[in-house]
Amino acid sequence: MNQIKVQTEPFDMAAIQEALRRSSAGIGAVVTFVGQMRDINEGDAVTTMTLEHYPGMTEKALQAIVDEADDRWDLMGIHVVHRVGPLQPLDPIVLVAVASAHRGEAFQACEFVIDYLKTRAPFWKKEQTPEGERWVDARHSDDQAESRWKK
Amino acid sequence: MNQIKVQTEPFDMAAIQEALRRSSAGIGAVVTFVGQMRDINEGDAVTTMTLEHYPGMTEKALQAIVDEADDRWDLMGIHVVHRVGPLQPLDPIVLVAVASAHRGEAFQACEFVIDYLKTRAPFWKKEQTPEGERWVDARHSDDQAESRWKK
Amino acid sequence: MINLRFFARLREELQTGSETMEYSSETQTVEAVVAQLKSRGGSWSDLFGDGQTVLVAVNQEMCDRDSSISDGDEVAFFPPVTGG
Amino acid sequence: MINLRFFARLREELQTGSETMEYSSETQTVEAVVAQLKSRGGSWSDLFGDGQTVLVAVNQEMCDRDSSISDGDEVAFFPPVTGG
Repeated sequence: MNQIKVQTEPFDMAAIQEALRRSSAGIGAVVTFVGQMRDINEGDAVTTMTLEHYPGMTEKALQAIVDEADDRWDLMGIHVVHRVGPLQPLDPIVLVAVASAHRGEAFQACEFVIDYLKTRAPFWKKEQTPEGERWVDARHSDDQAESRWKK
Repeated sequence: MNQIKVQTEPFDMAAIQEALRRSSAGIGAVVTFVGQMRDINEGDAVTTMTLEHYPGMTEKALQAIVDEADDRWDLMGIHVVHRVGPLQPLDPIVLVAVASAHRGEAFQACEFVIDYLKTRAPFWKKEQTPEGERWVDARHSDDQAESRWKK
Repeated sequence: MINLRFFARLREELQTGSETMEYSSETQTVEAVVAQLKSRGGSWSDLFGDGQTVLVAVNQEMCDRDSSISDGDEVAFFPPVTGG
Repeated sequence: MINLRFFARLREELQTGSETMEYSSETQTVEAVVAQLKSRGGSWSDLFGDGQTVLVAVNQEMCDRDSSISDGDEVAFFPPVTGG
């Protein structure tokens, strides 16, 4: 089954992957993406980051992305967890884990979900650097990554 | 740093991923593939599987694949673990974890490593089914997956 | 009545996260609401002005500028997203 | 002397995992060694016969049939791999 969570507290990557991969002995492949906070961005040191989101819409947007992945590929479970609030370098920000009978579909669906999340789910990052706070700008490369999946 | 292991005992997926992702605060993405034993193959129930390999060559072949991934993409660590010996359904067989500053490279390199492993690393699966033992046949789809990466 | 919401950089620069607006013949499309907000001057006209990328969601679904708005809708404005 | 090794289905059907073979003018390429093995008849000619896919590694690196072999080399034969 699919699972979507948006939470302030850290998540247990191992427990999520273990629950997903053990959910069926028909699963042959689990592909997991973990995005974590880097201590540098655009060349500047980043000491803390704060993630804002749009409660209610966030969950709906993630659900729509997960549903579309399920439509496009033959999958056996998708788990998405995204943190909000304050984060430190090395903190995991997001996890996308996809199970399937075969690896090709799990790889594609996992990359699809994170590519769509990056452009369609209402999260915003604000970085604290030694020079002060700043909102992170959207990346052109994320738009390109999303557009690869347009049918 | 890169790490390659071939072992009879189960591996600790969480510990491997955690060590990899914590190895640098410059890592922004970790993509992990886990292949696990299915209880069904080619329509038949499979109760046990035994993985044979070619000690010595296996490690060299995996090292060559990992080195090539490092040449092709800008990565921050690749961990590969593959089990040999007897396995049960739901047992993880192989783990490939790749860290990078950005997700695109981690996804590509992870899929590349498992695609090459599937056609170039000397492992052989033998399945025990209710009808007896049988060696698993190589899949044409694995050759196709490998050929996508030819330059 | 429609419920307006502002997030991230917009929320900060407009110094408000939400407000209500009378539902009228002037608020029946996203474009019309944006025109009203822009006419307030100051940060409002800067942030909703030409060349600014402001995304819109109506009832928590991404929408275009020509999307229509009904009485009671929640209309949210925010910058391009940067999660993940 | 060259060291031959057999894996998986080959090892089982040939009922041996390894043997040594005199290094001679008849063992200087993979193709020549295969010809010798095939000439033994029985399972040998079946497994190394036409239409069989047998992979070869010389000193633990994948090789072609026309690869040359030196005295002391390890020459391994096995079916297409199925790990992962």
